Amino acid sequence: MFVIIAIVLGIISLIGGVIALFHKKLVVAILAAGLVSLTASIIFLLLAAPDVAMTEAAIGSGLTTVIFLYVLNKIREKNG
Amino acid sequence: MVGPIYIIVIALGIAFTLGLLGKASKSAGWVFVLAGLAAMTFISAQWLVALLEGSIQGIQIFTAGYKPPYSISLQMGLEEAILTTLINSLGLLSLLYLGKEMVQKGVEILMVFMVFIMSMNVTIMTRDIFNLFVFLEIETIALSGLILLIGRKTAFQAGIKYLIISGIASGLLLIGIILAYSHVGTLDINGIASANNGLFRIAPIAGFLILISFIIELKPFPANGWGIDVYSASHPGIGALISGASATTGLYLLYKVLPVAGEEYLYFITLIGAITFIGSNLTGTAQSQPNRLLGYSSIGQVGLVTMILGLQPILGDRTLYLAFTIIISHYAAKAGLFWISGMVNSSSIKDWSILRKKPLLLVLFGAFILALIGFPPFPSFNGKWEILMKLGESNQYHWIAVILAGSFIEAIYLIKWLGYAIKLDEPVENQSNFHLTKQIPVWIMGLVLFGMGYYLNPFTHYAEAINYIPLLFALLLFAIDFLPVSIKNTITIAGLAYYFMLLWPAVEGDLLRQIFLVMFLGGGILTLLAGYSKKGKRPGFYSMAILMYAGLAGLLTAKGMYDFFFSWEVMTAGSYFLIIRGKRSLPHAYSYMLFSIGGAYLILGGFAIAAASLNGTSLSALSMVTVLPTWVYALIAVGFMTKTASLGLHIWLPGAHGEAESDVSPMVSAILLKAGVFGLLLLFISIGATNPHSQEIWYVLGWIGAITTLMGNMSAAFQEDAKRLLAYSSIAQLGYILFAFSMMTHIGWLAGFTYTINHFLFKAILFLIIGAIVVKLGTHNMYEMGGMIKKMPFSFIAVLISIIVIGGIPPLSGFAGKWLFYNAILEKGWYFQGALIFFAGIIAFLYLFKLIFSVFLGQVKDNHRNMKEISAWVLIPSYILIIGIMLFSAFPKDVLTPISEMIMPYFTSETLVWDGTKAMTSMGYWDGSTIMIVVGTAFMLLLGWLIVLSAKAQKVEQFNIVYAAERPFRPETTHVSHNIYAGYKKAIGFLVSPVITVFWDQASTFVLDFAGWIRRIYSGSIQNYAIHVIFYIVVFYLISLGGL
Amino acid sequence: MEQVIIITGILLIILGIFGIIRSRNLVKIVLAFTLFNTGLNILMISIGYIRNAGAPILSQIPGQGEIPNIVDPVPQALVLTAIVIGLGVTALMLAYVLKLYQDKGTLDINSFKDLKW
Amino acid sequence: MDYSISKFLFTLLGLFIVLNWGMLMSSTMRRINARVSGRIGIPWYQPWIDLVKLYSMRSQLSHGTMFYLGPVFRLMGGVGLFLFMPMIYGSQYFMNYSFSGDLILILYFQFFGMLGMALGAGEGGHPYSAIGISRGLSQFTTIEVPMTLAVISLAIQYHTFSISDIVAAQQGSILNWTVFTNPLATIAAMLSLLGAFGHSPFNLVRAPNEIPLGPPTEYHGSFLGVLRTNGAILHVTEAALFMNLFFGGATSWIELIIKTFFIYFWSVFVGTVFPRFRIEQSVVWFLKWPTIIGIFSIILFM
Amino acid sequence: MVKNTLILLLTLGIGLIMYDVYEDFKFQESLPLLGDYYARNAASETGSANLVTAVVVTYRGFDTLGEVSILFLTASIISFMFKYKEEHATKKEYRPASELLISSTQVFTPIMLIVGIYIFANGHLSPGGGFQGGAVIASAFLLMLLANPGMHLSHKIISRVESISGIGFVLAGVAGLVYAGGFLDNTVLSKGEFGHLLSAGLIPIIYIFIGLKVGAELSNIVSTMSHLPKENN
Repeated sequence: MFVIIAIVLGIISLIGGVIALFHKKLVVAILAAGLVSLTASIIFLLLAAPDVAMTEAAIGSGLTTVIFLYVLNKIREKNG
Repeated sequence: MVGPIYIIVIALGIAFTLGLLGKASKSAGWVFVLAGLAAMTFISAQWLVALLEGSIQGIQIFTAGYKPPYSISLQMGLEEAILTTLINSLGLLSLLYLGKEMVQKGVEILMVFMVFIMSMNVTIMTRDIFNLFVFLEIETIALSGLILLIGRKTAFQAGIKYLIISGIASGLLLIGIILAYSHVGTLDINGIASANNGLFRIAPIAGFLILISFIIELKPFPANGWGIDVYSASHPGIGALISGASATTGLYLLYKVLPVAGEEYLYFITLIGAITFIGSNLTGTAQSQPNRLLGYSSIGQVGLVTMILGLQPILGDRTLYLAFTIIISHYAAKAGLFWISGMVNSSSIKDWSILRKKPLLLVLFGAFILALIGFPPFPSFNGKWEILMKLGESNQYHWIAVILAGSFIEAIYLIKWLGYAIKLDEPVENQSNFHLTKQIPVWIMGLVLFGMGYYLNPFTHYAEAINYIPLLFALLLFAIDFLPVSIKNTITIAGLAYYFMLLWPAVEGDLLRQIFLVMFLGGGILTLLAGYSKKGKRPGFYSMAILMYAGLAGLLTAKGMYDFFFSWEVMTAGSYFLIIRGKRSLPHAYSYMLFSIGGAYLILGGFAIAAASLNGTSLSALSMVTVLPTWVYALIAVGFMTKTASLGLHIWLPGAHGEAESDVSPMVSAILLKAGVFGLLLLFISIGATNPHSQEIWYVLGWIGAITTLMGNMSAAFQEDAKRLLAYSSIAQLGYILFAFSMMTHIGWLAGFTYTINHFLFKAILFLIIGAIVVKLGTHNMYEMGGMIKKMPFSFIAVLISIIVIGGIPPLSGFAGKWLFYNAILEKGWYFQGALIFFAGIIAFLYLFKLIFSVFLGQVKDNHRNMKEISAWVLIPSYILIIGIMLFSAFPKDVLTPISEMIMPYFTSETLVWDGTKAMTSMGYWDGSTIMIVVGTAFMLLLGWLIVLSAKAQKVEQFNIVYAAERPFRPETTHVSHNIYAGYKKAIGFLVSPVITVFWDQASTFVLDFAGWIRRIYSGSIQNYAIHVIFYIVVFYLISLGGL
Repeated sequence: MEQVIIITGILLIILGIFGIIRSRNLVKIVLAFTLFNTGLNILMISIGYIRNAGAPILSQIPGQGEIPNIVDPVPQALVLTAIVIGLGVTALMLAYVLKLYQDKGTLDINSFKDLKW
Repeated sequence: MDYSISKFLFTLLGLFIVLNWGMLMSSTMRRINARVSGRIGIPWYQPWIDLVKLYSMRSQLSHGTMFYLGPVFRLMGGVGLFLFMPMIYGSQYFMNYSFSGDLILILYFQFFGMLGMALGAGEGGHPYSAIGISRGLSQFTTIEVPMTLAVISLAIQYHTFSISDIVAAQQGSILNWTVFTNPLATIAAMLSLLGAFGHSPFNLVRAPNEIPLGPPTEYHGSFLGVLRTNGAILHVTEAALFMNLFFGGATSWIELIIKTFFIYFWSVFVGTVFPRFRIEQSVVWFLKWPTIIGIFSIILFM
Repeated sequence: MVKNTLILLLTLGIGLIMYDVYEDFKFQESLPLLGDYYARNAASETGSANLVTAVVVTYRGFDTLGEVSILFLTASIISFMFKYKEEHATKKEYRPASELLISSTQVFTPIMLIVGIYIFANGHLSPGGGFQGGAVIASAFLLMLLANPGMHLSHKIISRVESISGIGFVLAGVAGLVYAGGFLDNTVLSKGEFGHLLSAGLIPIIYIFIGLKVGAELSNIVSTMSHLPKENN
């Protein structure tokens, strides 16, 4: 059971990673990276690490993504 | 004792408190931080002092009250105390230096600064590898912030490059750490290291990853473009920190994690260090931006220390000490250089000539440069010396070669830079700012450098105690540099005379050294007499002259290889500064220095290999070399031959001697060249005539000597520059000397000594007088002179006597040399070399005639009609030397007999026999005194006869001459002196085509081009740099582990 | 399960490094970094994992000689630190990226070659 | 080492003989030369007449001290060479002062006069002097190469630099002469002699056509007389050197006169046959064949 | 092209290295040395139920200090980077946020703040702690910023909080040094009763400092980033 979840999560995170790297649109890429973090935090839960999972969710997929988006916003502002 | 943990408490406390201060009190924040750094320095220094005294032991601090591995522990031992003291004090001085910029930019950067210094303290002290990682990250981030201090846009590019690369490195480090943890279950460095020795050692890949990330942080060549960008983009004050503190820390961390990675990586560490040392310096040769140049140099030095760390199995427990000698030199020198760079504030090393306005800074600049290259009395000299000796003992010749080659390449650009500062015209515009608070830190670093050199000397193995008094005397002369020339000249002469008397008893009974002592110091006094004719202050001249003489005297008193080499380098440095004083000397002094350093390194290499088979480094032990003896002898001999300017290594001499100041030329020609001769003599004596390993060497040296003589004389004949002519003549004379000594027979050596003494006498006279005339007439070109015999009769007589000696014309002492020479040649059986030498000897007449004719005879040039005799201060030493020539000519026996007896023990072959005043060999005979009498008498009779015959001769002007048809109007048009050997040149001038100059030119062009080509990899693209780093990692992985 | 997770972590690391050296867009490079870091964190946590063990939160103090059935807390503590550090570095990098963008109006790394040789 | 008065007087006598023989020889040679080119030539006593005339001239100009000393140096060179040369083998008195030095002394003492002359002429300030001297020196450097090689060859052969010993080694039979025992060295030396005597083809140094003026004109009266005196002495002494080294030396004045005559004649003979070389030609010529021969003469005895 | 090939090759090389890592990966059957010690003793030594917290705050408290410093540094550098422009920047016109966002912000912000504080105050008992709590607090500020883009967080207050909590952290460490076994030793205060809020000695206090500091720092970063001027050149 866990194995399947792990495989699914792994595949999701890898796909997210590939999107993050290859997608032309930066917004999508950033969100995809956020998704990777999110799946990672689930993986941490699987690995009996609730503390880390919380942190990863709050910081990795939360704050980091927001900061990315802020910066992207600034860049767009200038372009537009 | 204040606990070391308070270093961190203070730093963080202050950093956090700064936020409370707000914007109102910017300078208060600065003072606050300064006080904090002072406190941190105090804490670490107090530990250092206590640990050095031995009053306490190093301690381990357990955070959270639990013993490692269960909690993070810090360690404060001697190593940590030294390094934290260095780092904190550098931080303190940097902040002082950066004062204004820091205050302006606000509290944030002060916080960053404080945390930066703190992080390095922790990385040094911590014994937990993950903690190390955390504080390394802090250091990285803080540094990337400090780069921004300069407020330039390029700083951002450098910052992101730095962040990205160190991000990769720290990521790999983390993988390594966690892998290691999974194997040994601890994060304690000591724990991992001890586990490595046992069963549960960490996986090789973990060791590799940990190691490679620390190596990447050290910016290894060629994966270091980002690092250099950081150096070149950041404020020089920050550059000083990166180079002095950050690099030092990085090296210590590498040392710390080496046991974690395991011993099998040591070889790769050495290799990496070697590649970096050579590669980075090589790239530096093509660089002209000061900060970037310093960056290349820093990375090179780091490479050297990395090498030393990798050589642990060979250097043993000396590793840390040796690394420290290099690090401390680099620390002080680089910090000082960066700070000066900040003051000069220019993007080209050519603008550093502005430093001439600040003599003290210029002197310190020179000291820093020399310390980096490894000159005495700086610590790096001691370090390199011991390293090479150790390597030699363990037969690690390739590493010796690498260290010497890298050091030499570094010298290439550092010396160039130094020369620019001393010689180039001051820049038209400059933004330099020599504020006192910026100067003080530089002074302190200078003091550190000299102080550490003095302090570390006794700790160095294979080293002898050094007599620092002459160096102090040089310092004293620098201190009184504001006095007029006459006073300083008197003091210098008095000093030399005193030193002469001091040394005389020391060399009592050792004729060889007595002879050279008279030449070095006696000659020094005589040539200094000419200094009274100079006006003004001659800033710096006397301290440098003393430096050179101190070196020369040191050669004589040296007992071992160490103090010999020490003196040798001191002499080289002093003479370089003397030579570069000439108006157009810059390129020539540069090539002089490069050849000297190259030669010195060959000597050093020879000594090092010799150390392999000797117990200790006594000079006299050279004869007992059993490992690669031929190589040892050849290396040392070639090293000395750079000083004697033998063929192939001579191209520096004509310019260096020709362009030097009028009283420097005799010093460097008549006196300094003899240092090379002295070295060769020592070498030859210790090798011994019958040594089976050196026969080929002598044969080759003989040929080199003969060809040098021929080429030197021939080149001299085609010279139009009076001083260069003399310089080429020196090359040739040294060729004779080399040839004579290479024969390794009793008579050959007598000939060699005769030549040495003669050359000392006549070349001093010639350079003194011709130099003074050149100054007086305002031209070097002989065809612009003429007819000076009536204006300067005393000079003429002196020159005439000198050239009679050079030509070897009986009855003067030159003939003694010639006669001994041919006897020796025939005895030795070197007939063709002998014929070549003879041919060269006749060619000498070409230039001798040219010299005396063009300057003194013929028609006076119009603008020289009102010339007077040159200064008596030049003539007095010349005539003292002439008395010497006359005595030697009339009583050769009294000079040659003691020499003969002195060298008797070295040779089994036949000797010179004296019958009254007559010298006899198996081949022939010669009676100097009789010849003097016969020629003198006959000459007087004939002169009397002519006087009787032409008593009524009418004196007429020179221009009153007979012409067939056209009569020139102006006398100067009738002075034929330009290119007078045109026909000769047409016939055999091809022999002196500058093949060797062209060779060296092309070699240097090649090096520069190559360097320029290499540095193309530093394309400036972040992506490329990342690729380099990954490439570097993968390649080293494949080399070190892929093959496992 | 651990196998799969480890492989995921490793692949993320490789993907991250690939992204760092391949991307020409600065933001993408920073993104690649976060991937790299995430992969690292996964790898680290899985080191401490012990099959069938619980989270390292105890309900009572274990007795003498008793070993609670929990996973290793040490890697978790490390990863906690690493995540925060990662955030700091990422934020800083992004600030730099923004500065560079404001300077040149582009995110193409090849435009930032003012420092070279 | 004999510094007695009688020794001195005998030496003076020798010098007198050499001087007169030198003058006679030069007039004879010029007559031969003239005959070859179809002229009558000077009377045999012409040198004496010249000498007397020159010494008695009243107008004498000096350009300076070195100009004045030049001829003295020059004459000292010739006389010194004579003094250090053993003239008659076996004669205690006509060994002169050769005990003060050997062959090397002779070789180097040649330079004494040359240098003095060059300096004296140099102070004359005449541009042609400088040209002449530079050419002379250039040529001289290469003339000496084969000569040196020959001397080294001799020194190897006889293992001595002492002229007397070399002569002694050649006594007994004509076949002991160096010319037979070491023909290569002799050839090299005799070719070098051509240059040393400065006859055509190697007489560009004092070429009568291109340089009609210069030293011979600047130096006149007693100065020129001194130079002429020296020329006579020098020619004989140098020929005597070759005689000593290669042709068995002389045991009597008659032998010396005959041998030196033929040695001197050899250079005149070549001079009438060959045209003059330019300086770069003669330089190259001397460095070519005579040098090679000289080298072989050494190789044969190594 | 060459470059792309090189990049692929290098990725392959990295893959090789990572394969090696995978090969050497040691799956734990039992707790390793350190983990074992902590599992046995950490609870009794520190009084903290959450062992991760025990490790983070006490045993590896020094790391945490560094970690906090990193955020501190980052915030300082970022504000240094944008400082001057900010002072000269003119007031910007912001597009007003949607009504929904504004009103939900008014509801959620206080809740989030409280949750954040709860998380770090209970760090020694349950999952979570200073970092997580700090992140939640920062998120609250973020939400406020989103709802009211023109709002300027008082930098003064943030930096006061940041400084004071930082100093507090350091002083707590020193207290451990002075009154207990070493720097950051938590046994200065009594360990209290296991599993209670007021237990585990200094841990909750330190974690509160950490939480406040992290929250302040993250808010600082976020607000600096969001108030960046539009145009510089």
